[in-house]
Amino acid sequence: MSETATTMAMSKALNQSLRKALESDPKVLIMGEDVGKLGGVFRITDGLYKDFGEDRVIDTPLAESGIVGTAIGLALRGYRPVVEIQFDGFVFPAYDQIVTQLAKMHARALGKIKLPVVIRIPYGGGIGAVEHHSESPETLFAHVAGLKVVSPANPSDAYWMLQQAIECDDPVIFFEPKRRYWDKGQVDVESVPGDLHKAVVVKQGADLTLAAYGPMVKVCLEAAAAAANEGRDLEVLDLRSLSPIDFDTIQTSVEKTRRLVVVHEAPVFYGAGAEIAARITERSFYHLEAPVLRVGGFHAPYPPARLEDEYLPGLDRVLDSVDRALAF
Amino acid sequence: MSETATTMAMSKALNQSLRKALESDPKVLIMGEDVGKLGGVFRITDGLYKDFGEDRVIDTPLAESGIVGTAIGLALRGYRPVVEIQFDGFVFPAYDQIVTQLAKMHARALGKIKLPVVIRIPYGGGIGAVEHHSESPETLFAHVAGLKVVSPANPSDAYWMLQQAIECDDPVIFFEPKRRYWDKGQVDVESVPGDLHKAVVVKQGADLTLAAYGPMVKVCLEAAAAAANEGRDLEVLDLRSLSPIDFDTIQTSVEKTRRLVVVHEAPVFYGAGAEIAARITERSFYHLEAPVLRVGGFHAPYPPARLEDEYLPGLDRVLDSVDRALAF
Amino acid sequence: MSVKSTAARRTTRGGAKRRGDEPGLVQLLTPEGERVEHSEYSIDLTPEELRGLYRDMVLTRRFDAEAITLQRQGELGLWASLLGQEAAQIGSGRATRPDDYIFPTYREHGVAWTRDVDPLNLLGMFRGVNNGGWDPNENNFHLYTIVIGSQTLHAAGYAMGIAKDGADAAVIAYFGDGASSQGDVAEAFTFAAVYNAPVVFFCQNNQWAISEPTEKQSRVPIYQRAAGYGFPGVRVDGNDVLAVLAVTRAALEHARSGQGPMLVEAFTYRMGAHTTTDDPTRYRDDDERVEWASKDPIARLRTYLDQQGLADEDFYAGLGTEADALAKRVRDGVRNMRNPETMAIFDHAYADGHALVDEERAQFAAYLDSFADSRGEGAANGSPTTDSAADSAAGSATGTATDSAAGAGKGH
Amino acid sequence: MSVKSTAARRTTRGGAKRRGDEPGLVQLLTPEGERVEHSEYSIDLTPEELRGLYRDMVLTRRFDAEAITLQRQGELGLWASLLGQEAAQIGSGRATRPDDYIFPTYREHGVAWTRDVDPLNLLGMFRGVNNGGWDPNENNFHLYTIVIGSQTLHAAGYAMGIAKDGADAAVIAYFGDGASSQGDVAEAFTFAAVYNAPVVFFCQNNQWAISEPTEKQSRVPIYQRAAGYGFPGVRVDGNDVLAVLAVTRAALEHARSGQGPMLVEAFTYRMGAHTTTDDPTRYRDDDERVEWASKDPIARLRTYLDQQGLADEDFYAGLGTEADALAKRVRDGVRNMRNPETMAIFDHAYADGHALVDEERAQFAAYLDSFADSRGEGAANGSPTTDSAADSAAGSATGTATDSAAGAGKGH
Ligand SMILES: Cc1ncc(C[n+]2csc(CCOP(=O)(O)OP(=O)(O)O)c2C)c(N)n1
Ligand SMILES: Cc1ncc(C[n+]2csc(CCOP(=O)(O)OP(=O)(O)O)c2C)c(N)n1
Ligand SMILES: [Mg+2]
Ligand SMILES: [Mg+2]
Repeated sequence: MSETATTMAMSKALNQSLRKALESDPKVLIMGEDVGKLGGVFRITDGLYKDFGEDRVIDTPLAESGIVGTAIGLALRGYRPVVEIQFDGFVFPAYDQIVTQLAKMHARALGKIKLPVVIRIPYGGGIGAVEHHSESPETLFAHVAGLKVVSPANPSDAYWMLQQAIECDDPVIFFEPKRRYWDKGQVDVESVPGDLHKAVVVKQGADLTLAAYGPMVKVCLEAAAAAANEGRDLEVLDLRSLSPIDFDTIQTSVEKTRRLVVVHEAPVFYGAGAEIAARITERSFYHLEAPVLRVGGFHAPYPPARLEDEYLPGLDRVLDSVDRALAF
Repeated sequence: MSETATTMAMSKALNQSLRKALESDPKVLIMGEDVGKLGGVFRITDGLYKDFGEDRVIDTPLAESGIVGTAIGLALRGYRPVVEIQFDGFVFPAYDQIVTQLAKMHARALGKIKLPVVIRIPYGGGIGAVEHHSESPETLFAHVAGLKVVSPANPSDAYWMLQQAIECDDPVIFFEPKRRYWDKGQVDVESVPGDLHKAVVVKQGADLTLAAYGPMVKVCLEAAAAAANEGRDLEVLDLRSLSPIDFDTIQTSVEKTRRLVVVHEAPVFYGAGAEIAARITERSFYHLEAPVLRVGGFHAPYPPARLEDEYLPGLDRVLDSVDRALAF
Repeated sequence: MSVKSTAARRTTRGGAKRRGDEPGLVQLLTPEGERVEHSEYSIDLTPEELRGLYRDMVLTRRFDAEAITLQRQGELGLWASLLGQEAAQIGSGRATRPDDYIFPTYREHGVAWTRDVDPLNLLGMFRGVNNGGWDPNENNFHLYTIVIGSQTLHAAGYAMGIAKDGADAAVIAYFGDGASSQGDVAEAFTFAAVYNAPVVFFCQNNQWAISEPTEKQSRVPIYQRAAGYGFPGVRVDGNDVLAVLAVTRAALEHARSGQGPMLVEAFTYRMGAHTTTDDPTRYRDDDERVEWASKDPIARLRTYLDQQGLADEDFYAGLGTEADALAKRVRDGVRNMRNPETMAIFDHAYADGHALVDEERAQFAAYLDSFADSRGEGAANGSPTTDSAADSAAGSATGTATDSAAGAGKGH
Repeated sequence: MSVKSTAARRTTRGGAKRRGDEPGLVQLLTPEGERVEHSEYSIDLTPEELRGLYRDMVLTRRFDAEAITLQRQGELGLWASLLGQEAAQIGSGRATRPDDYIFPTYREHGVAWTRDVDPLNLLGMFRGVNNGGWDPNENNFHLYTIVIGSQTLHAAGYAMGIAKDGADAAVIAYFGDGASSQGDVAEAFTFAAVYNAPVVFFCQNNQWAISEPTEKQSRVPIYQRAAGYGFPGVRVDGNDVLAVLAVTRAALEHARSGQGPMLVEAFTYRMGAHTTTDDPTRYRDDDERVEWASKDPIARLRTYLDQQGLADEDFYAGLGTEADALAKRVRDGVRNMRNPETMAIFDHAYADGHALVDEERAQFAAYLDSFADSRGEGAANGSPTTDSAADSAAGSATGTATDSAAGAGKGH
């Protein structure tokens, strides 16, 4: 890193990554609502319209199915559209095009056509927003074959994973943890990135593994720091990818620590933690000293902003689960 | 049962149940594509248009979002719409209205309005159909708070669970195992049904629990019969409901048999088996002799008809998992 | 139908072309406050009625301004201002009968006013204490709908229900120019037409969908869309409260009398930002706003009232006092609005109960109780007892976004 | 726009009203085979071209008939017949250039024919050996799309790409009268109009969407929908191959020349069942079909050829032989179509690979291998070795549905 690395917020890293993609491949397009002059409601596309023009950075009609459906058509014509969905809760009008067409068309054609479409979705809560602006629908995509689903947790991953998603010949649902947009970190635009779908051990530990992705990685790191004060040595994994999931890295960690807690904002019920718990328990049955525990949202609609701090899994709820796992 | 019970196919039981609902409550409406004169492509609404007229049995425009969206409006006006989606793969255009509006409107109104809408979806494979006609998208609904998700496995449950779904003041996604439509069973239209969301032990056993729902219950019963020949005594649960899930009944069974295999047609990855495995492992950690194993679809688009017999979990794959669970 | 005869022409943008005297634009009161007649739509109001409309618009604008202030002060997380759209909303709202049913977007504060919905009710979701929460059946005014276009289908369905009941009420579905692109709106047109449902689709074309001008949604005026679905469409000067009232009355009457749906496009202008987090300087010329200021809906009615001598100083003074009182009531009401109890997270997820919700509620309650005694260092950051957590949530709902981009994220 | 002037009238159903001489219906060859002129659309074809169109229609019909037979014989799981729509498909398909791009539904066998797509390719999905599988870029003919309306957006997007490339090709999106209700189609209209994309929306209004007549989708003729989106719409006699060719050529030229999208509604009739599993006697009068038989697209061109002496017995005899050969090739081809290998389940789920797919593939292969040696009684029912399983799958694809309701389930 060092020399070529600079400090920037995740929002800036995403912006730089899109700029890089537009520069290096004339087939890359940006599409979405308000991505043009406004630069997107989160300013992720700031300046791109000005520099690349309306042929490359496309303000679309207000119709998500239309955005994804035409992105598919553009991909069939040889373009690589990067679609922005304005907020998590607004992706559902496009859900049919995503799961029925985008995910399946490559297989339908027996591999003869490719669908290199990236769908960027700012997701998750914690920003005090109104309804539909704080959801975590990732498993609704990860369950669907044909899609890849990833989520960066820091600016460097935001930059590189987006590069890799755009280069990927499969459709990628790219979940951006909106409440981390303004968190800063080092980004080295010259380094060689690792595998898009590999999990990373972001903190080594011996007593228990915390596995998270996107917005919750930071919470888990904080929980690990707090636990350290109590003399507990937690390992923290940033999963980075939800389809595929890097089970090998989780397994290696768990067979060392023998305990696993999975943390996400999305509701626990049928959430990503379920899949991880089920598969890791199968893989590492004799290594586990405790059941895999899950910390996440409740089975209720995302609450109004004034309740979200209590709804969202925070430090205390993570530590409570750590206690419970260690008590087994 | 006995006196008032008659033998009928599941399709007929559903038809009778809809007829009963139309008769007993003038607010009940049937809506969908081809539900009128044709009686639906599976003839589930056969004869209802003739007897109740187009005001009660409504052939709709070909627009699933419109069907569910107007059903919501009708529910707000005091009606109890029972919507038919023609096939599993065609529910996605309505997905936004279902998860964003139907599921959340009661909570949004702090309970002041109710949304008694039933969405019937023939689901699953095994009928040799073309693409989009054989999918099992149930967890895509079960993950969403505000919806209830159920699936009958036999004619009696088809009759009664549909009655209960229509009576329920919450939106219910009612998954009908289409390849069981023509299987016959006893239906007692006078009996008092059990709880809509309770799992049922359909075969007692001591060595291992098979948990399934909808189309796979029959396969599991067959597997249990085959296993009996090998001297293995399997218990079979019909889960009946996927939201909520009756974890208590599963737990009781598992704490007796100490082994659990969950079987469904839907892809294993992020499927219902994951949630069940995770939660039961947490609840019954010290009782389990083996990890909860899962048998289901692969992480690939549903294959063309000529491959579905191999794709779908059948007797052999269930027994293979039983072997594996018992080998732990 | 020939290619040439229907060949599409791009609508011309820019001030000069957008006048109320465009062909097809119904107007009864010019921007200069002059009363004009229209061949199809007419209205005859008493002085009291005229003053009533004026009062409605003034109070609505005052309420709206107060909400913006409250947002700036951190009492609301977000606000979607209706500034400039008072005539479109008051005119159409006042055309409704109590038994009609209204399906609003998130911006219909003026319509809510005409339905006697307590303004404080509207503020709950913008403060973050609920997601709506009033009883829609109390005033036949449905909850605000944020997902663009969805409510048009609910309105069509509700109207189908009215027709089934043999009632003679009607429904209004509000939506924006941006919303006109959503498939749901097209499907609502189809259902309403096919079932001849008594619903008026009321499009407030304020010419912007956040940063996108209407040309990004359609290359012809939106009211023209109706004809292709088999029902009439009409464009009305949305800043002319008299014309909006007249046209909406006619449209509702059309619906009630069994003639089916109708589309009204109220041509107006979003004078403010899209919401309090938006920054229109990034995408539109202020000239445009300035030009539209000269078409202000309140000013033109005032000119008319004054010129005709229909209102005196007492009236205006009284209205000023009333507006101040309203603002104060709103201010006090918002400040005193209590945060929901923590356990409200679990309330109303289901009407008939759900075992998992019960289980999670019980577990969470037990977890919260565990903090009652001790937790040690772990609890240092944000101990989740009900009170302190509520405070910190309040902080997050209003204060965490420190830069403009953060602010931009609060809801669109 | 006044209420009255656009007041919707329900289209009148029933034979007599549905004549080619309706205002707005473009016709160049009457049902009686008489050549007529139209003020906007004209065509001048050589005898060879006319015979070519006739040949196309005859061979397409023969192929279609053969497919129905193959389905009855259990060789196909399902078939969606185009009977009656030959002129709409051949006329529009023959209007395209090789560099144009076609987005079909599941019924465009005639269009595929004009694009030189091997008919056997179309049968794979109906036999159940694949879900399409031809290379769309080989003939610029996209895969069949089953989910109603979806492909119209792909077409609009593809056309946006053509415009970006500065190419002068155009796109045709086929869809049905039923599809016109889908939100996706409306959104496709919006995108195409806003970006002025070179796409022709080609609606084959065969008057039925399974059991629902067009009145369930629209109360005005579908071509009228275009105007409200800002582009021209035209209705053509869909059983008149000359008129369809002329109108589609003009529409494609309109698109190519930078004038943006156009909607063509080909007014035709679905002479057969919706698919082989459908039973139209449950919902429509046979009178209607009989009446439409008198407007047959092939018969009317034959009358014209004969009356003008443009084709002789040799031609017809040669065509008969050719049709027989085609039928035989299709029959043999289908019967010899191999089932896919079991492990093809995992192929092409992803282009760039996916760890879980690899893992599941390996596990499943190992599982299947375990049957190579022994499994005991458990394996008795349907041992999943590749060959026998393939056989039993074949059985299931064609034979399990034993009653009519079961048959009805095979795909709509
Ligand atoms: C389905 C959906 N997509 C995106 C958004 C974000 N969003 C909120 S308001 C808005 C613009 C709406 O414009 P318009 O319909 O003209 O209404 P206006 O805000 O001008 O009143 C957008 C894009 C949303 N709420 N729902
Ligand atoms: C989204 C969706 N809903 C339902 C279906 C089932 N379905 C298949 S064809 C059809 C009718 C289509 O009618 P139309 O568009 O007129 O085309 P046609 O079959 O007459 O050619 C229906 C309802 C589907 N394929 N996709
Ligand atoms: Mg607007
Ligand atoms: Mg049709």
